[in-house]
Amino acid sequence: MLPATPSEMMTIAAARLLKSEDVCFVGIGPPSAACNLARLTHAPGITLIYESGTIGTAPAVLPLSIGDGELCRTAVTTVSVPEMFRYWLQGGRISIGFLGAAQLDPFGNINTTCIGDYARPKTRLPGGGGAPEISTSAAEIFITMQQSRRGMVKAIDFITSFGHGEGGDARARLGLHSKGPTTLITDLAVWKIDPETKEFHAHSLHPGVTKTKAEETCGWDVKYAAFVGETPPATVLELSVLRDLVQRSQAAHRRSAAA
Amino acid sequence: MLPATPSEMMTIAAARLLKSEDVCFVGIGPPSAACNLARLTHAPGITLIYESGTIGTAPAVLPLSIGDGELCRTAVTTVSVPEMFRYWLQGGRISIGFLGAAQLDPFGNINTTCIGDYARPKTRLPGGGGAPEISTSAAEIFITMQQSRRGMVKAIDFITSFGHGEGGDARARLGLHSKGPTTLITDLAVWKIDPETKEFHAHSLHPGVTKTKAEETCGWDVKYAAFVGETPPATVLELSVLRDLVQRSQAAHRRSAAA
Amino acid sequence: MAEFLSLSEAVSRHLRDGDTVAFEGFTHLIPYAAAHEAIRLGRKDLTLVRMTPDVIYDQIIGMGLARKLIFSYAGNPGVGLLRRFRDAVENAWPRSIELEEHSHAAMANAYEAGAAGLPFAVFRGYRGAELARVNKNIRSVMCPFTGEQMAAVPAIRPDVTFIHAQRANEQGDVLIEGILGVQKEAALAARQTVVTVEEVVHDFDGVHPNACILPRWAISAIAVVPGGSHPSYAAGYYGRDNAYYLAWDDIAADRRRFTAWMKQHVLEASAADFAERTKIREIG
Amino acid sequence: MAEFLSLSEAVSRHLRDGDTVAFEGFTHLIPYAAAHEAIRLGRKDLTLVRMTPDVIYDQIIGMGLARKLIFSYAGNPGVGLLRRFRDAVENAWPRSIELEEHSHAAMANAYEAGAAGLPFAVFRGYRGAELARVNKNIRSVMCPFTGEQMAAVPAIRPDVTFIHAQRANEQGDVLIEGILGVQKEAALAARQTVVTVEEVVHDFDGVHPNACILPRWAISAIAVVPGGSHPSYAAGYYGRDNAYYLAWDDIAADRRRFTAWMKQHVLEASAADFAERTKIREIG
Repeated sequence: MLPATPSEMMTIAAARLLKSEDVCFVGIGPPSAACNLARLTHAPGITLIYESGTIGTAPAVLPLSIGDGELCRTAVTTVSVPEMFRYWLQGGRISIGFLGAAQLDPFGNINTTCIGDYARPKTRLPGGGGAPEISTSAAEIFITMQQSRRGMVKAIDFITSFGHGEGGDARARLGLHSKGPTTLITDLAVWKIDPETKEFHAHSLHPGVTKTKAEETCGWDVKYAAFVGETPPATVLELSVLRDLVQRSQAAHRRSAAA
Repeated sequence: MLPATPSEMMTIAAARLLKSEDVCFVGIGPPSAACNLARLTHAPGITLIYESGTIGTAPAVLPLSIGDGELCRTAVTTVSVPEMFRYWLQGGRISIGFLGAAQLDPFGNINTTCIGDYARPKTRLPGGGGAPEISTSAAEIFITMQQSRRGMVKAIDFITSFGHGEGGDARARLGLHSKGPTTLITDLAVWKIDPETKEFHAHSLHPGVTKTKAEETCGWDVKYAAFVGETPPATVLELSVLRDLVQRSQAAHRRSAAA
Repeated sequence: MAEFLSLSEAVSRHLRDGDTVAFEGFTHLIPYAAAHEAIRLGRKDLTLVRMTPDVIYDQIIGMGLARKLIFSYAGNPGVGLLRRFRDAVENAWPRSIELEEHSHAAMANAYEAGAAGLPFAVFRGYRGAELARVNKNIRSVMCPFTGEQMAAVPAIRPDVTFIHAQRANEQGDVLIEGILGVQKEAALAARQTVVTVEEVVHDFDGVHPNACILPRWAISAIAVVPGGSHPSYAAGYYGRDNAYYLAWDDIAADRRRFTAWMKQHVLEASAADFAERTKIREIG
Repeated sequence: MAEFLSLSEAVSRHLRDGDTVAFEGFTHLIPYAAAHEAIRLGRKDLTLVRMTPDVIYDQIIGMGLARKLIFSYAGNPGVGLLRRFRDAVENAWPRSIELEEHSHAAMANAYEAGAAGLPFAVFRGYRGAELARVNKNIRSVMCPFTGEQMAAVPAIRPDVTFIHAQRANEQGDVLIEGILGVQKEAALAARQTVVTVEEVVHDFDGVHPNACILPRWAISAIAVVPGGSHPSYAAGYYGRDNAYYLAWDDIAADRRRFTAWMKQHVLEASAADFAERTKIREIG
């Protein structure tokens, strides 16, 4: 079996953080792959919720969108989108909100709105979707993204979703009682928020990743935890389940409207 | 066939006011009998809504409560109670709100809360239920009750549901754009709200009812419309459909929990 | 995460003296068995919450176990007044009871706000209605766009909500069908939720995708009590015992008759008796 | 009261230049056929409302028919960005477009408030989020009980909402099943609602009592358009055409290719073509 690619390692490292007791509000893309990998390996009891209203879903293939039919067919129940945001997210029932980011700063603030000025953007991105309230209403936030100097920047162009602001007690000062971002899982490392400064510190580097590599692909000055370990390598089980899932999913996404 | 009793005449006179295009929010008791009589006679297309969430219901027997199983089984759909009050009543989709009253004043203000002082009531009544918002959110209100000096009083002890306040433009001054009470159907007469003073005026007396009788059973000084007619007598069809409905209903209510 | 418990275990573990508790049900699926268990356990100084306190709350109030009632319609539906409730309000028998009275729209919105994790509910209500004068929990907020004054009431957040449902699956998910009332909202608004069910089935395969299902992790405990909503009803299982509601008017009219009835039918009965009651036709 | 009309009749009668219009659908049941009809009719200066403007709004915007977009996530779900939307925002091609941007929670609550006849929606949102700085329709209200500052947004009240649903019955009631999105709210929030359906059935006997049904008197018009949500999907009828969404990224990347594609597949096509599209596997 080929060793894990960085992207696979990211998904596997993210999946490991999830527990069977978790109730996850799942973003599309890498978060969805990680959540379903966790469900198919060590966390079979995990509850996955997509903002399309599907509660407790167990898709056989990864959805291309947050509203694929597979999500509804395998769900415990499917509710309206207003109910999803009111009773389930704002109601405080989500333990983990799992987000991606186009731009991220070291305090876990996320930009998915625009590169450049809001009124005259260089690049207009899709916008916030569910993230602005996921980041404040879920008990805890995990973020996953590929490392790059364009993506991980000292200052983001637009705060789509609030993480820890300028750090310290910024969340508390806004009346936010949830933890906010605690962990960042990239293709190279696992990062944790420092309990005092609320900055991301690299906690473990994936197998074969050097500090130099981690720093070259990050637009902010990398800080490290007191002890930086190596992320345990992907197991054969993790890799084979993930590859199987991805392969099934890609085949499904290439197919068009068959009834 | 025996002639209509006053109570039957009240139900029949009330039923005649309803049209097939109406969407009625139905209170239990006499309003429910009138609405279903209309549905079973001249207004087959009428939409009946009960506050238990049943929309477009067509019960074979009159429900004893607003949540009998028959209402749900025969409904177009059944929604939650919060949705009922938010989307369907407050959303402005109800053409007729049909209410009863324990005490009523000549301006259509209703008391179903208490006789005597609120803090130390002589008689504690059930309270408002849906009526306070039905009376303001439905496009138009019909009221039905038996005439009595205790019930139809100059000043009610507690304004549970607002009618026309002290009359005139009282509703407009509260920002209410719906018509409020327009018609009162009693066991003796049909009353209409005067367009200027917003007081009930007797418009027609049921067959055999004298002005003296109407006045003796009313606690306020009775005013009459310019022309006071006789309510057309109950037809054989109206009476037979009503009696059949009531008989079926009473038999059903005497039965206990059969599955 | 939902635990399957006996009814007495579920009630004794989750309901404490002084709690704010909702036994919700809108004509349909009223959790009588759970309320009777609470009465047998003598849980007291309760703040009872319910849109339509009917016979079940007449019984709890008549037994002197409630200190406060938050409600919007206290009647025996289709029959008349609640005589034990009246006796408490008018004569403080067997004890006085504090009232926080609302309209249905207010209560429905307040439960909805509780389920939605909001501190208050906003709606267009109480215009010209005198309840706003006697209830200090009816306030107003102004629309920041139109300037319109809207009614505001605090969210309802019970310590514990009891509801009855048709069935659970083996994982502990709960299905409610038919007249839903405010049960989903009452369950999600509470810190703890206890559900009695008619039966447990293996899974919910084949159930409609948008059916009202409370997932296992939103529930504290489930107790299987066939007939547990009698004399209310469970659609698909048994009909409403209208005769019981009619008979209650006489039973509750007299303090001594009420007390004797409660002794026989509640204090000396058990949850297991409910299954029988949905088969017989007359009550005491 | 719902009238059964042809799609072109329904769209031409209910949608006018300058209208605020929602073509709603949350991945599932997106009303493509209705939107294509609007494009063919050349309805312009539209204010488009939708939580998740995807390919359908990319098409309307690329054709220069929209003056404003009220939205919360403008992406091609699972694929990437919307290139016609970007071209309008970044380069004003073929015209500039005004943006009123929200979060999903805000839009969902705003539709809900619209359906509920309220002037605004209250929720706990936008804390620390910069959208509140650039959107003057994000304001706040204070809880009159706790003093907490809550976010407030205006209710959404479209002139007309278009949705697609599985089926209508002969009376004109409409059934929606599966992923419901905000369609019920969008339909009830609008002054007029037009529904395209896969088919008409005699009645809804046997449908679940709590299924999402819009009664006939809450709908303006119904048009029968089999396949009318392609490349989105209609659960129980056909699956999502994921290949179309993947292919769209290339089509929309180039102005000329886009224009040619629209001419062939929209301007010179008709509602009747949708049925075919749910049977084939590749698109242009």
